[in-house]
Amino acid sequence: MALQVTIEIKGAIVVVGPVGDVDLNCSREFQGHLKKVLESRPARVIVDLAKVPYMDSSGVATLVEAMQIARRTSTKLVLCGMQDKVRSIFEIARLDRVFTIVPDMATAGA
Amino acid sequence: MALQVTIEIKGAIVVVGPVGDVDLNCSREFQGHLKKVLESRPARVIVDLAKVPYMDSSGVATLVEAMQIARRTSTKLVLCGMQDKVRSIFEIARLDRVFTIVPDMATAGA
Amino acid sequence: MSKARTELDAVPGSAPHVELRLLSQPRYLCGARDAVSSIARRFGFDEQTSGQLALAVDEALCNVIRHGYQEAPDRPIWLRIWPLEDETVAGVAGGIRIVIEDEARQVEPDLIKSRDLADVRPGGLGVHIIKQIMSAAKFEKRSGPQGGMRLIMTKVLDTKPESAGERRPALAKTKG
Amino acid sequence: MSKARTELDAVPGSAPHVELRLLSQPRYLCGARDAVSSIARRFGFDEQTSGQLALAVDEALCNVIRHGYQEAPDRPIWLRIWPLEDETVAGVAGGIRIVIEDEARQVEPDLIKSRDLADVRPGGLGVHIIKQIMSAAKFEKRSGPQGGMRLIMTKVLDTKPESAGERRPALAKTKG
Ligand SMILES: Nc1ncnc2c1ncn2[C@@H]1O[C@H](COP(=O)(O)OP(=O)(O)O)[C@@H](O)[C@H]1O
Ligand SMILES: Nc1ncnc2c1ncn2[C@@H]1O[C@H](COP(=O)(O)OP(=O)(O)O)[C@@H](O)[C@H]1O
Repeated sequence: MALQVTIEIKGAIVVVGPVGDVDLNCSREFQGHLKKVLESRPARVIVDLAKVPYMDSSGVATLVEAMQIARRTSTKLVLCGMQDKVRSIFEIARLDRVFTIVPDMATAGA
Repeated sequence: MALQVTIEIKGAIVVVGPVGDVDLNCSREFQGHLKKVLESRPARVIVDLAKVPYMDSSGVATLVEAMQIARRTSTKLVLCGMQDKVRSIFEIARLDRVFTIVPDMATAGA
Repeated sequence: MSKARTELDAVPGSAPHVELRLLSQPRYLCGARDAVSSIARRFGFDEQTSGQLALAVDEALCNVIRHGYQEAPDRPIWLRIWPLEDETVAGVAGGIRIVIEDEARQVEPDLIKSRDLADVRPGGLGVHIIKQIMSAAKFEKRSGPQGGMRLIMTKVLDTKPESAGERRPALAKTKG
Repeated sequence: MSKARTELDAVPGSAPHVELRLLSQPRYLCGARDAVSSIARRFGFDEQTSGQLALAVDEALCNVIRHGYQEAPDRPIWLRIWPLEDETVAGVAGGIRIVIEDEARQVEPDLIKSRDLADVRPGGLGVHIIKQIMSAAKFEKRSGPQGGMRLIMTKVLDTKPESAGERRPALAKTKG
């Protein structure tokens, strides 16, 4: 099934906002969106997770890959609006300090 | 499992507030609470359903029984704060006009 | 075992996509409800309809627990789910088929019906709710040595929205 | 078939309270997750832990789909659930036991492990997540002609809250 993703371009900043559970059912689709956004080499990509109630490790893998691409192209990747349930998987995977995670869009520099 | 129910006595008005799904698993327990409240013959019983995300016909049956007892004892029974999912079962059962259903506690006369 | 079917109240010949077997205990109703509503969402139903499908399944399971098994807590209930896409149902684009079975004592399908809605009293609503929510719902006796009842429920995916009270005329004839 | 068991990673002798059989399709993950988390709530787990149990089950099912069945969409996966109350596990008041089985090709249980967490790269987290969340988790080969793997997971109900990082020392020895 299609994952709903909003993509908002604000100059050199792109905000990517998936809506719904990001699991194996749609992580490949999510990956496609992220890669396409990163290809345009924006200064900053903000992934707004406020509307993601659930994520499994396939979703996390997609974000790790995005981070690696972003590093190579000097794009700043920021995650924001993470719900507690989603934060929990980042903590278990000890990725909460590898990513730049901020509470909301304002702090993310949007 | 125990159903959480808050009971608040404001003079002749009693507010009964179940918390969680009201289904066959706990409708008998809910019935016990309602009967005990009605026994004291308050002028008005307000059942606050704001924290009930789901109800099945066993929960509805409990409320129908409470309404019948209330009529006999001249207690006014009012349902308030009903979520859309719960309202749907009252509509399907054509009970939405049998009960006094109001949007919130203020309208319920609390 | 033919793949093409035109009846909305038949059991598909293919294996169910999801099968849930649960003991006849009210504490497991929520697990069945939540599984059904999230699978219905994935089959393309909107949030409201998915919630109603969970309610119909809850009512059917409650009836098996109360009337079929007289509240014995250790009897099996099966719930099987198919997407409608697997079959060719005349004029239907998609939807969900849910079949519930038990090993309880058998009753005449014609006797399984709700009270008159105008006669307001506690209870007597479950079967009415099931029939209102579903596009088709049919009770039947299982054949075989274990006995038991079967309820075949189908909900078709509406391509155009319709008002809550209206029924699709094409489906009226398949309702039990 | 003895009722008393002291191992956290054994399959109970009694019939499961809930059994879910699903086809190996990612769209059914949500149904399994939602069933598990609402049953866990009814078994007395708090909301957060119930969500984590759903995550552990999701990760295990994803691995069966990806590694076991190489994404073939028509293979069976079984998920069986027991409350711990049915058995006597030494020093445990309650909890949930979840067993997942498949008919996929068998691999050595010792080879089923996640990457080193310090070596950050996409993937390689599922087994780590399962072991972190569960009190005990053990992979084994199924015996019998169909082959396949089995994952036995147990989570005990904590009576006193503990900090997220801490593990109960009594359980450490049963972890795989
Ligand atoms: N699974 C079932 N097995 C046997 N009888 C049933 C079953 N479901 C329903 N019935 C019969 O149909 C009647 C109507 O059911 P329902 O509309 O759910 O109302 P209620 O269960 O409150 O009586 C029941 O009283 C019962 O006699
Ligand atoms: N159900 C399974 N069947 C076969 N191999 C498995 C299974 N689950 C895990 N594995 C093996 O364990 C490894 C680690 O799994 P995991 O930690 O989930 O990371 P990933 O799946 O991203 O590789 C997998 O790469 C795979 O080799």
